Amino acid sequence: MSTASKATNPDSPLSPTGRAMPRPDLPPATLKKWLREMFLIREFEVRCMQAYQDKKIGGFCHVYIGQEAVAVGCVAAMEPRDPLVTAYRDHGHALARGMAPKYCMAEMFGKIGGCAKGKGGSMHMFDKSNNLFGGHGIVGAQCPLGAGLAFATKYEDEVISKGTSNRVTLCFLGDGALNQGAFHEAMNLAGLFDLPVIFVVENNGYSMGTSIQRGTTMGSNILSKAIGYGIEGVEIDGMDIVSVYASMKDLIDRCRRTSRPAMVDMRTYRYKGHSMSDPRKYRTREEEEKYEGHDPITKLEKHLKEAKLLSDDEKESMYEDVRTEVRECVKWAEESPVPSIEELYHDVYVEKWGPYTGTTPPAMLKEAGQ
Amino acid sequence: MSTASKATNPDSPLSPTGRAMPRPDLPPATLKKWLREMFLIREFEVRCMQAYQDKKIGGFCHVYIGQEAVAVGCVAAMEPRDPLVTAYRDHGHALARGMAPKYCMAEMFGKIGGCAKGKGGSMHMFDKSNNLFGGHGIVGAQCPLGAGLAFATKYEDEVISKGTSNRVTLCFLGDGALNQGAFHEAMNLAGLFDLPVIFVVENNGYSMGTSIQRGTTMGSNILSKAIGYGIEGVEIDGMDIVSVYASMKDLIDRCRRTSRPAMVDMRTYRYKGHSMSDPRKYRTREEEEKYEGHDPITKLEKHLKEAKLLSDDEKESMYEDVRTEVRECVKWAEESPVPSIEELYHDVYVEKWGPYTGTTPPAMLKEAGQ
Amino acid sequence: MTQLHAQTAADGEGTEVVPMSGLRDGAGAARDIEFRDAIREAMSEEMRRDQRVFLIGEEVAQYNGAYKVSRGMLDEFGPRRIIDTPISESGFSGLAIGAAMMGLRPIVEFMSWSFSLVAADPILNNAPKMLYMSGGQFGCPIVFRGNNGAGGQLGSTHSWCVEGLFSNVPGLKMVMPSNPYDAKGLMKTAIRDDDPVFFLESERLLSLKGHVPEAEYLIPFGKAAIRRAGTDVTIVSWGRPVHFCLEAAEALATEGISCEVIDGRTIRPLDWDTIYASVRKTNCCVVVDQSWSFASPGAEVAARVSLHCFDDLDHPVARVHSNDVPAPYASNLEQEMLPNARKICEAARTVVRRA
Amino acid sequence: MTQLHAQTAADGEGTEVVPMSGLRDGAGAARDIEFRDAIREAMSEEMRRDQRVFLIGEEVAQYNGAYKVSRGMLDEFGPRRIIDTPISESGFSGLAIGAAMMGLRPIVEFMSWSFSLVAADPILNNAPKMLYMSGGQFGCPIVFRGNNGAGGQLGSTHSWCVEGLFSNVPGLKMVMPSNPYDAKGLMKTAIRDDDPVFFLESERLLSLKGHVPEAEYLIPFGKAAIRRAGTDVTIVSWGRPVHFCLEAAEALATEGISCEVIDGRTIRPLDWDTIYASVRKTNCCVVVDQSWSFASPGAEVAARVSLHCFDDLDHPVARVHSNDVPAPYASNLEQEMLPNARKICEAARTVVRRA
Ligand SMILES: Cc1ncc(C[n+]2csc(CCOP(=O)(O)OP(=O)(O)O)c2C)c(N)n1
Ligand SMILES: Cc1ncc(C[n+]2csc(CCOP(=O)(O)OP(=O)(O)O)c2C)c(N)n1
Ligand SMILES: [Mg+2]
Ligand SMILES: [Mg+2]
Repeated sequence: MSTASKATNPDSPLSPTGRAMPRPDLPPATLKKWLREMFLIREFEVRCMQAYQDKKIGGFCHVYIGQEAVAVGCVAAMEPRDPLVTAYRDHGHALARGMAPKYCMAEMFGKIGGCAKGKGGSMHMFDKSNNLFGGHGIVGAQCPLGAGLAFATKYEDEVISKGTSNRVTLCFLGDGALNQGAFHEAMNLAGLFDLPVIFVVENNGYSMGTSIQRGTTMGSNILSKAIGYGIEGVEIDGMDIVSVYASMKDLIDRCRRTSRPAMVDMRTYRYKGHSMSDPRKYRTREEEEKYEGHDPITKLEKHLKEAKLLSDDEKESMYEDVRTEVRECVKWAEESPVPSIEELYHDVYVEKWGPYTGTTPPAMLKEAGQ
Repeated sequence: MSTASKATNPDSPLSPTGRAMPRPDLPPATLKKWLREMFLIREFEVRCMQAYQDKKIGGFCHVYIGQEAVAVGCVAAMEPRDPLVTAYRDHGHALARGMAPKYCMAEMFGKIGGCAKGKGGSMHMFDKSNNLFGGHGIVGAQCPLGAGLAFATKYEDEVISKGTSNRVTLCFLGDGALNQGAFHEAMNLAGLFDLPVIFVVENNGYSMGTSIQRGTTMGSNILSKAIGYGIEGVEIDGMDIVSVYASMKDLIDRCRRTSRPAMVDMRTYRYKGHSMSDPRKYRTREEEEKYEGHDPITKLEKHLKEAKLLSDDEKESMYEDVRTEVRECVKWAEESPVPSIEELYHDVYVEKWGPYTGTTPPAMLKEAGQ
Repeated sequence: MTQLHAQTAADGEGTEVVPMSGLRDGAGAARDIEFRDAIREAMSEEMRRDQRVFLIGEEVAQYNGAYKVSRGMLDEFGPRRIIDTPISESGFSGLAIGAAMMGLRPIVEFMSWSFSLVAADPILNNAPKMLYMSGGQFGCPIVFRGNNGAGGQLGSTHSWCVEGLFSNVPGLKMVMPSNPYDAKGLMKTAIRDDDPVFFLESERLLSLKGHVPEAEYLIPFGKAAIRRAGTDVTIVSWGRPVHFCLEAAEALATEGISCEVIDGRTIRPLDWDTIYASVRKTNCCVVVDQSWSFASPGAEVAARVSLHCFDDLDHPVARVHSNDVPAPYASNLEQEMLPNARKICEAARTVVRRA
Repeated sequence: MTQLHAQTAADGEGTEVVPMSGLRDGAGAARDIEFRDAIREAMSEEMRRDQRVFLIGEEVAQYNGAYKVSRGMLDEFGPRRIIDTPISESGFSGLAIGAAMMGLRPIVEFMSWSFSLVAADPILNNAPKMLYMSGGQFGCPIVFRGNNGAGGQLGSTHSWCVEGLFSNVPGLKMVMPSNPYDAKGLMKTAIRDDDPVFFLESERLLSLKGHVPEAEYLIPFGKAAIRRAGTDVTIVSWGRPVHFCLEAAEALATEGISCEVIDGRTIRPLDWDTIYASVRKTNCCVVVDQSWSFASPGAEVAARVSLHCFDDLDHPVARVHSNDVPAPYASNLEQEMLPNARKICEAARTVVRRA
């Protein structure tokens, strides 16, 4: 697969390969579940944008609209025990990984009910019970962390439990992160130490206003960067959830067996601006429309409908369901209290000393039964 | 050349390709000059090691013995106006670039006569009059600087003088520096901006006690790392000064024409330890002997002798000459006074303010008629 | 310029009282522009007079700057002098330093100083030490600039006050303007300076408007401005917190406490003479520094004032800093963490009461 | 352990007088080992009792450590727990932080803290903030250790005193031992600590021998040691300069000046109670800190002592630092730059004279 996929459209990273979907062996229930999860993320992000306009959310807010198939498809291909770490465009990963939307929303509202008690914000979503290791704001910084998560799972097997849990770590990064030294050092370490980590480049073609060709050498074939580390590279159509799932499943299974790292050129597109304050002057409406034509949600909807697996009514009630869920999570977030001022000196150190008051996990974990 | 050379011995970076020397078109005088320069460096380094044992030199001291053909051959292929920057194993580059040995030695003796008034030491050799931009102690740090020197020469041509000086920058690094983020970022920037810089990796197979295979993915084919930046890679036998000169000349000429960066896998070997305190337990005596069999100085000597271009007497008197020169430079360094305590607050800022007393160039530059 | 600084860094006499509000040049009418425009004007004017000056950073060209500081500069100066980079702070900082060694005069924009941590080695190990290590052969005339400090709910990775880390390092200069007038005058000085300058802006201030005269002017480094004259307590600060100090001074005036507010303008060099002279008059001192307290510029002020005004102080120097915790995202926590007028008033009252 | 620190960080009572020379346990005979051996013993003992602990860094395994601190550890613990890395400080620091988030307890060796500048982002933005940013979900039990400070003629790129940069940052702890006994006891505490610890060693001290008992012991953080009791002046320091302080105290004794030398041992937390108690007794204070003066830990001590001992001080706190210049290579310049007994004596005389 890797070699094959490496060959395909070396020209533009923006044109999705549009493989035919779906694979027969996928039960309709699964496809419907994915559709719901993707729609949940989109609906959630739409509400985030509104809340941001209403000044309910502060700081930076980067939405995932257009890239839903990536998080949902990748997580579907992982096991719950597999660690996941990502960058600051992380709402989709948090929801796909199973964080209840209310904790995610409350975090952005800066409330105590948030996954990080309102201390992290949009860019820093963490969920220990779902093996989500953040949400990291510094471009590229999560790459060495991802290598470290994989190092730890391997160390656990080889040194501590002498077991074979063979967990696989997924480390997501944007195409812009390719140009950070941290990515380079992480790739080399992963290759040297045979770390079971897959670096999934969510290649949406832009880092803020900079197209990949302007910022990244070999921008039309970023998998060429994997060669110098002796790491396998795989290109995947990130606008087609079945391709994402199928290809990632193969790759993750292989990584679980071989404990060899891999790099994925996940072709996708961000429909909205980089953040809430981006007029997108750097790209054409035509280009945007082209990708809207490849919308991962519409695509799956269409298939399910054609395959007579999902009636319009069924779909509508499912979506209505989701809308209600998201409306309620917004309400919950609004009603959650702001953190008490005592929280300032809490969670700075595990240990209590001087003015520091130790640490306690967020309510989310207890409610998740941890 | 590049493609061909990329193909050759992908197994070990340590086995010099041993091309036949020399090319007919090189005048005997040139070859003899190179022999003298290489021998000067070696003799100089031998004296450094003695001086270090005698505690005349402090701090770290990394000698260049075994790699002489690289600096001498590369500098021969450059023009004096071309900028050069390197790492901390820099005595060879300083001498090859034309720094009088006495300034280099005095620097290590911590004397005011040193190229940096004794403030920089062994790892930080600078010579403005010879376009030597250091001598840098932090592994990999010189790579972005090298890209910047090339950026500046190009900017000078395109923005300021509207000229076509087309200077080419040589940026030397050790194989260990391949694993620093700074190298990665510099390569990407050089490729993106079409910078006329050549990254010459002095691949001696080790970073301290770590063989390249242990520290660097694709260690047996480091040019594979150039592919991901769309940069040409060239392998050169660094133990054969004619190969170094010929290949670098082609490469530099091409870079001058095209303003495209390149990366060189310069196969060489360090005969001595990493620094003065290295027992070299990490490699075999056999391996060392193998490379001593490829000694760049002996090799050139042998050729000149066989070609009847250099008699034993001529050689001996040339070497005696060099020995005297180096003895005298040691004497000069010893007699040069230590910097006055006032130097402490000098050269911190160009501008005089507070306790800071401004700056003045070292005597070396004036004597060099700058 | 250079002579100028040397003098002003040395002599502390006749420090002008320049209220923020009244930064008018005697003649010309008010010309209120935003902080970001003031910085752009400074960069553009210097780029017109010196071809060696260029601007490099993420999104500075085609995007017109993430915070629109460089808006329009690509159109005027073209892509050779207004240069977009990949997200490679370490790489393009080092590149610019190499260019400076060759005699160019780069302006490096960090979208945020928080991102300069990935470039700590080139900006701390190369730029401020090149001159020394080369024994006077290679200077490094370069300006690093960008947003610094918390206040925008960006969370702890994006809210660094790098003055708390970097002001410790000799070989660099550090500037922290509080208003558009200073921003322009200090930026022009920074660009002409032959030494590396760390220029710390605040995203919170970029839209602040203030009078900036048409006529060219430069503001020397090491010369503080007295923002408000007073007799009871000296409040020393720089950058954004100066506004909180003035707010506090207003409030305290109603309580009959007269504050003298000193805006340091530059941290390296810091105008000690003006600070000491004021404290010798008021016998009380509060230092307001937005960075964390431990080993901060504020600690330096407290230490030196305690030393040089030992017999003048009626009360120990009081310090107002950000609380000693990572910057939280939640607005209520972040506001509580930062220095503010309330905290400054409390500090001022203690030192004055005791007097 | 954790309770222990909490207490000791809080109460300053009964701070033991432990002269360097006499670090003997009442019973057992002297067992003098080198500083490097003490650190290795601490690491090895902790690795035996806790499989989650591992050592990672450049040349730590096959080469036995660039400075032989980890000599023999590869043989005992094997390549899975003693891990050689490429020259990728940012990469392996970040890797270790990721591993710590998973519950492992990494010890990261920087061959020199000077090289930590290329890893500034992971060690400052990730390790000390992970717990806060994740709202208490992910702690970061990790130790970063290596040589710190000048003195070996390594020039300005290799002579950083990172305490001047990093001690400003909340979320981390900072340790700076002055002798083998402390090095071992503090390292064991650091490894068991649940928070990130920056452990600063000195290449100049690695061969220093001192008594280290066979029996296991731990030294809590935030608990200073009085190295020499005295009545005229309190000299506060930590790490290598403590030896210069004792040298100075010897000399000053012959002049009839009685010095109390306090070895802070840890900078974060610093044992303020012990320092204040001593100054309240001697009424004079000198702080000796090898980092540059501006915004340094020494500035913090001067500022806080001036605040908390305002009525006790007969003379302003004197400070001895490295001169405010990049570290020069030349031996005579470097020695002049560093704190030394001569400078400390001069400082002590001024503060005492005035008394
Ligand atoms: C080291 C660093 N530099 C700059 C930034 C500012 N920044 C945040 S996101 C971003 C663009 C990243 O683009 P990409 O990696 O492609 O991710 P995407 O936004 O497309 O998801 C930049 C420059 C940062 N957060 N960290
Ligand atoms: C960032 C950084 N990390 C570690 C070191 C310590 N160090 C100095 S030289 C060296 C090995 C470099 O090997 P290589 O790049 O191959 O150069 P060579 O010694 O072979 O010439 C190391 C690890 C350093 N100077 N800088
Ligand atoms: Mg992108
Ligand atoms: Mg090498």
